[in-house]
Amino acid sequence: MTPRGAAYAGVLARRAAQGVGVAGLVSVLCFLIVHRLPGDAAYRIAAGRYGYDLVDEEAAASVRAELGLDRPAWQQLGDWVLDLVQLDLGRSLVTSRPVAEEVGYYLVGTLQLAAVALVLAFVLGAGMGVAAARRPGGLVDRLATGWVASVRAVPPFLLGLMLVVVFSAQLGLLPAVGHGDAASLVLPALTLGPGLSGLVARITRDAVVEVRASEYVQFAHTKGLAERWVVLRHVVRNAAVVLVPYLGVQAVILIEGVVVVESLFAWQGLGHALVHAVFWRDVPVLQATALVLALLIVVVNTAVDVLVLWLDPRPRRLEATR
Amino acid sequence: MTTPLLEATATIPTGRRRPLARRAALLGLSLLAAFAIVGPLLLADPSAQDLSRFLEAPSASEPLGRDDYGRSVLARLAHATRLSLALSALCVATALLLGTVAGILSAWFGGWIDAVLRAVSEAFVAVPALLVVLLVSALASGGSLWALYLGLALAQWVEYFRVVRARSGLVLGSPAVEAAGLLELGPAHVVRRHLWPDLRPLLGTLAALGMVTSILAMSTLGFVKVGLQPPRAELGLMITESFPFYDVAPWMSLAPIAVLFLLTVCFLALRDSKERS
Amino acid sequence: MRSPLPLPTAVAVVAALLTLSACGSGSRDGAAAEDTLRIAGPFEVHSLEPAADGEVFTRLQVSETLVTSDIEGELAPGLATEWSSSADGTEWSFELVEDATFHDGSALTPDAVVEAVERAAAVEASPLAEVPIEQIEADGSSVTFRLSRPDLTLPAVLTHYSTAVLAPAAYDADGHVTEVIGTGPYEVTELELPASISTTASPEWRGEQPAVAKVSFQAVGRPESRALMAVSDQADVVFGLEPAGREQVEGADGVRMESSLQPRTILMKVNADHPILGDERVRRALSLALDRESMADAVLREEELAATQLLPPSLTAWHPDLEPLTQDQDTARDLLREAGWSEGSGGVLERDGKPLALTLITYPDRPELPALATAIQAALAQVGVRLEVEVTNSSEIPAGQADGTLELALIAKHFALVSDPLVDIAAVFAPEGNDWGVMNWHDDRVTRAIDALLAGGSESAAAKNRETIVRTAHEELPLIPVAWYRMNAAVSDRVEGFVMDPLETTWRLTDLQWAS
Amino acid sequence: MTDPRPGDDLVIHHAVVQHGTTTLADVSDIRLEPGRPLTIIGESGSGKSVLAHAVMGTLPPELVARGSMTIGAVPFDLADPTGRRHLWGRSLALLPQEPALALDPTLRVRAQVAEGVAGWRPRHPDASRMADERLARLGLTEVGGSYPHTLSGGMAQRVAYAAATIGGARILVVDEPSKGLDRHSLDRLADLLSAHVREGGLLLTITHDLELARRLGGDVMVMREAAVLESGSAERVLTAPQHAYTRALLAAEPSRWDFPWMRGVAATDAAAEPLVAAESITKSYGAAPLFEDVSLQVRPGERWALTGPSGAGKTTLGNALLRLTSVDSGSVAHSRATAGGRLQKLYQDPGHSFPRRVRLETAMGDVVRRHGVEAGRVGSLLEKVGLPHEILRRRPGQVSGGELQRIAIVRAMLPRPALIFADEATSRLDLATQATTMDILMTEVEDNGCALLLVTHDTALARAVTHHQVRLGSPDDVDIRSEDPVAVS
Repeated sequence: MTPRGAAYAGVLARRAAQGVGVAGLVSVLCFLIVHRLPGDAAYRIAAGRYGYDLVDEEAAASVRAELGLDRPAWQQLGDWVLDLVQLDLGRSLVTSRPVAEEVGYYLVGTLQLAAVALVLAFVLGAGMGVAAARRPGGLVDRLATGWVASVRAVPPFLLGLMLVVVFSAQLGLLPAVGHGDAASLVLPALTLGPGLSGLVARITRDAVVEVRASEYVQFAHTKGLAERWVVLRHVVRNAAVVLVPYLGVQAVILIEGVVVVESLFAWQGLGHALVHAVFWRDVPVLQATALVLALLIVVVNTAVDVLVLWLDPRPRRLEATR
Repeated sequence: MTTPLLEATATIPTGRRRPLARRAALLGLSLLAAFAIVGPLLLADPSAQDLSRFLEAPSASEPLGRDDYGRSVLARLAHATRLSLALSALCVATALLLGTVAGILSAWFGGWIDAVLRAVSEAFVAVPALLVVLLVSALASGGSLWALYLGLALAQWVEYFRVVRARSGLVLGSPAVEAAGLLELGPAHVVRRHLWPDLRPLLGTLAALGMVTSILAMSTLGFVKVGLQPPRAELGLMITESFPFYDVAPWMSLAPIAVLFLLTVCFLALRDSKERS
Repeated sequence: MRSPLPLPTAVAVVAALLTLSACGSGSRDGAAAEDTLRIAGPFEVHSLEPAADGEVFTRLQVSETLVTSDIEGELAPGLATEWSSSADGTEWSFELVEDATFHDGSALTPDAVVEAVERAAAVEASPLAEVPIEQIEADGSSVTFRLSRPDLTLPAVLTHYSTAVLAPAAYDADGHVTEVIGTGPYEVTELELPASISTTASPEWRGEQPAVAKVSFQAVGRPESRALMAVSDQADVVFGLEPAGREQVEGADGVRMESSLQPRTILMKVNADHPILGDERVRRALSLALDRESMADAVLREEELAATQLLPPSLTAWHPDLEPLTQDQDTARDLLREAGWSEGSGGVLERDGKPLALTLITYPDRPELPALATAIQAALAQVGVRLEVEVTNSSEIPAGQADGTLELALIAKHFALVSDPLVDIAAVFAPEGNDWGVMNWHDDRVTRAIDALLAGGSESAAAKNRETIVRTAHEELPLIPVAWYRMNAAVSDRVEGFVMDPLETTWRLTDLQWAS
Repeated sequence: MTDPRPGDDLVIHHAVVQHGTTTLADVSDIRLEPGRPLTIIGESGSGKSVLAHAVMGTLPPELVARGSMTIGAVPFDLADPTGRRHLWGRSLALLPQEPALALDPTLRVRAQVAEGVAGWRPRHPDASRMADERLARLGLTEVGGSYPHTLSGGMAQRVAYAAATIGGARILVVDEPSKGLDRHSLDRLADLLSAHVREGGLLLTITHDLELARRLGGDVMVMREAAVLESGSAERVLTAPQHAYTRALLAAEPSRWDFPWMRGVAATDAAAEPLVAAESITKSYGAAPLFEDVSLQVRPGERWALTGPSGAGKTTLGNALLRLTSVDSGSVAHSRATAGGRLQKLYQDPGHSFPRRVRLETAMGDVVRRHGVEAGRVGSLLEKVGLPHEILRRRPGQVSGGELQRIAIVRAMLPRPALIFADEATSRLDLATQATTMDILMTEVEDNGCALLLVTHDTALARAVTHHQVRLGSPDDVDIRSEDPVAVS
């Protein structure tokens, strides 16, 4: 195996180990915490199933009997782990539908939103960062700095509310809420994207300034290489080495950040699922959602590691990127 | 240009300092802090309702008007500011202490201590912060501030741990510390003269950012109605509650939004000036 | 090296994406404007089971029950054209409508009805589980229920959505509903749980084809978002608006508010066995402390909704002439002093060194409840009662009842889940207590009156019994009424003929017309 | 604009470079002819690098150039940096200092050389082949597919040379090529540069390395404080300098040193207990061994040098001897005489050996307290190394490298060490500063009867200072020999 092949294998093995560890930890933790949560799970589940004001003692009792909630906790956990090993996530306690189906549905929603927002953040942020880096200290740079601070200072929900007021309530251009069609994706993405673009802009600017000032870029110039090839071959790639790990972090923040936006725009995603599962004590859905979130973070980090390894062949001590 | 070409000019200061921004930020924060400390002492009970006066417009006696329960927006704002500042400071202090101590321990001793702490932090990293906050605040239902505090602090300590561990690793591996070892100056010297002076500005920056993160996270949790219970005044909750009235009672929305924005911008300006100086 | 996506390309991609989505929105709205009725409501649909989230399918007129109710709340034929009971009231027979067909084309058979109703009876949360059924039989073109003891409420119970009849093909081998195949005028075309359902007029429908051929339903959790949808023409019918949203709608063009008083009362459920609340004087003091008019005005934006007694005037038979509940803080303080509570520190009354502190549980599913709880909290503080408000899952209320820890709960109790309020009132005042009714309180007069009503009898005797129940509750306050409830909807001017069914059995979409 | 033709001279009529109001270089009438290399020598800060970049047109934006130059008959305005861009790579090329930094770490060597081909664009038909040919001619056949981080300093230097000259530029500007290179690699580079001149190229070299200037021959110019002090043929300037500064510069070369502490014969006592005794120690870096099976004993008063090219593991060996780094096998024993902080180390970058954000007096105060140093010793030592006491009020970053190294010497002397390990302690200093600093260090070493372990890539320095030299090359090639310093001189 070549050294780089070994490096890739190392990254994958390390991340896979992390994934397994995190999966175990998250499942057990969720389970334990849910079992320590105040309130009787049977009542919560019954409320989730039959409507918030139709739950009563008999309904709770029948739920308890049906789901075996009176068994010892370790037995329930054991069952879940056994099923998980067979890649069976079980059925939702509330809706009785297969968890994999439900969580898969929410995952798609989250990924759609996250992907569009990330692209938006990247284009906005990287564009602004590159523009700012052309003349450090110049007008564009200072404007970009102002932008970075502003978007950092505004919580996404506030931005979302303002966007809704302007684009939906006042102008009537875009739907305020909804899920599934492209139009309803615009406002949520516009809510998330700019917030993230701030950090991207900042990192891009610093990376591009640093790379442009580097001796290899200077040397590429004096070799007689045309400016655009210098930018494409040297600046972009080396700036990407710095930027990609941050994009990974961004993606992770994004995955977490969607919960607010999901709530505001009635978008169906993992955050939504998580909040409901906690509220209703739907342990399998909660565990599966947490598991998916955690694994998603591991996957993003793995992708970042592999990408950085591909971009930058230098050996390094691999630190987690976040 | 980082090359030695500029050795000759290295002594000429190039980076502009920004004392103005820093001073403005400090002034803004002091004003907000004064408002948060003095306001609740002087102003009316923030949960005292006067249902006959709901959505009353600003006046001389109520400069920010009244909300949909006829409560004084100014009084609520003062309490909300105090809550945001105090709780964020507490969360940041806790996360900072926990993360810094763990980070130094990890970098100093290495070996299994490092391995264990790193594994814990990696697990925390992969567990979404949201989940931690959600679960912890669900764990202590009843709107106890403890849950919010614990959740936010737990979600943040990893950041300090990672930065401090990495930085301490560099410092402890530096020739300066090696020299101190050869001079047998002892661990107290290393902490006082090497680690602490090096970490302090970094932690200052992180803490300023952490304040922003905490304040925003709290308001966001208020927005999704996790963690706090009525009639507690909290900035995010106030913004959310006032949103339906944005056209009939804009003062209700604008006041908490302005305070939230001012708080975060001041901390960010402080962070920026720290980074540059 | 293959260089990463150049910036201009990336910009172009995103621009294209955004434009595309904008176009998408245009075309969708265009299509919607033509023939789809867009409904938005607060509650998500997580399950297709009739006993779980079945109400949305009966309201959308996808599935039907044997019996339904008309706009006055009187029983009306559903899948059963007529029904009768044996003399002793233990055998009920329901004659099925002819030529009813499921959306999959199969005919409605008595066996299918039996199967569906038996499933409902097996679910504890269904009111049918309370009916003492011994056997249900298919019998030619009718269905017969045999009861172990007489129960006059059976037809009313059969209006409940949990008893909706689905086609046998709707169930999988485990008995889970995989598809909602009903008999109503609309059939499901698209289903995306938990938030959206689309239906279209079913060709199998036995009656006249409805004027509105397509309907889409979307669940939107946040009330402020729903209000925005109403005013910005993103929905034609929006249910569950908060007062602020209602004001927005009233100030907007092209949309109007429709409302009707519901047989629902927002009330404080009291643990009558509690060391503090067991004292009737304390309960009366709490009631006297409330300024119901102001609360109704500020929170519900309608002073008339202040409850003067337990049940709203729309339930005429259950609304006798009683001394209205009013605010009188001085009397409230006197009553508390009589009960042994005296001035304490911080404005909170004390007895034996213990403060007069109580915890009120409520839930966020109805946005008015936390708001009213906040108002109650402030009002009680004025007479020296410290109230902790805990907004939590609604299931904490039955759970708290079961383990006896519940003190006060603010709930919105519907008194006509089935069309006859007697069923709910009997349950609410059950001597052993009820999860959504009294707790540790019973009164023999009330119990006797309920038993008499359930057994049937002359109308004059019934009226007397009803008054006994309401009056006793009014005096002893095991449930402290706070406000009545007006169900409301924002309706676009595109739509005519909208009727608000106070029982919300259906949304009566078949009565709607497009405005010309 | 017409391009310069082969055979043209480059003439700098007048060149002034300023940063704000500070003049960094101010020279006139410098002529560069084919076949006759020009080398500018001088200390850092003398303005020689600034001049080279003014010629190239690569000055950083905060520096302003004025003046003019001509290549053949084509005039160029030095104030306009863009006017020469079209010459880059094809007529005018720069061999940058520190080739390790001048190569893009993310690209393979072949691609970076190929970029220099005139008119390069992606998928250029011949570029890769030409790059391989060029590399092969420089004896770098195998490295085309490698990444820069896998190259040694000398190899990286030659790759950079290939990339700079593949475009066919006749005028080659070489900026401080000796940085971080050992003598052997530098000799190979000098051969390449000489070949370039023989083929009719023009060569302008900036260096502080007199040996390189000697080898290149041609003309030499000495710069100091922005101005040219003297110029002439290499032979004359480097053997019979006229200016006092040039004479001092030449005298500062280690091979010409004559200090009192060099005269004493090695005071070794073979019977004395060794301060440090290494027993067949081995250390690997990853899979590659750094050194294997080295045994070494340092006795009181002995002066040892560890030499070899960069990356040979000499610092690691030194650290292993001080037990600052672990060894894979073997053992290192320290005698009791070394206990209590009596093994001290001087670092290549003294700035990194003091706590960065603390005043020097605070850092020194801790040492004084710990070792119970008598009052006044710090002051007298500072006086001996020629520094005012007030300098301790500053932080490490506010003191120049040479001064800081002297303060480091003072600090190292405080515990009265038995052995001092000087790790490239003077390699970043100018020749003159190096001579002063070494003199101060060795005077202290001599006065205290201290042993010395010197790590350096400069064999002349090693020979001037020590009695025993260990040369590390490839791991199996550790050459330990003792020389009688008297016999050498």
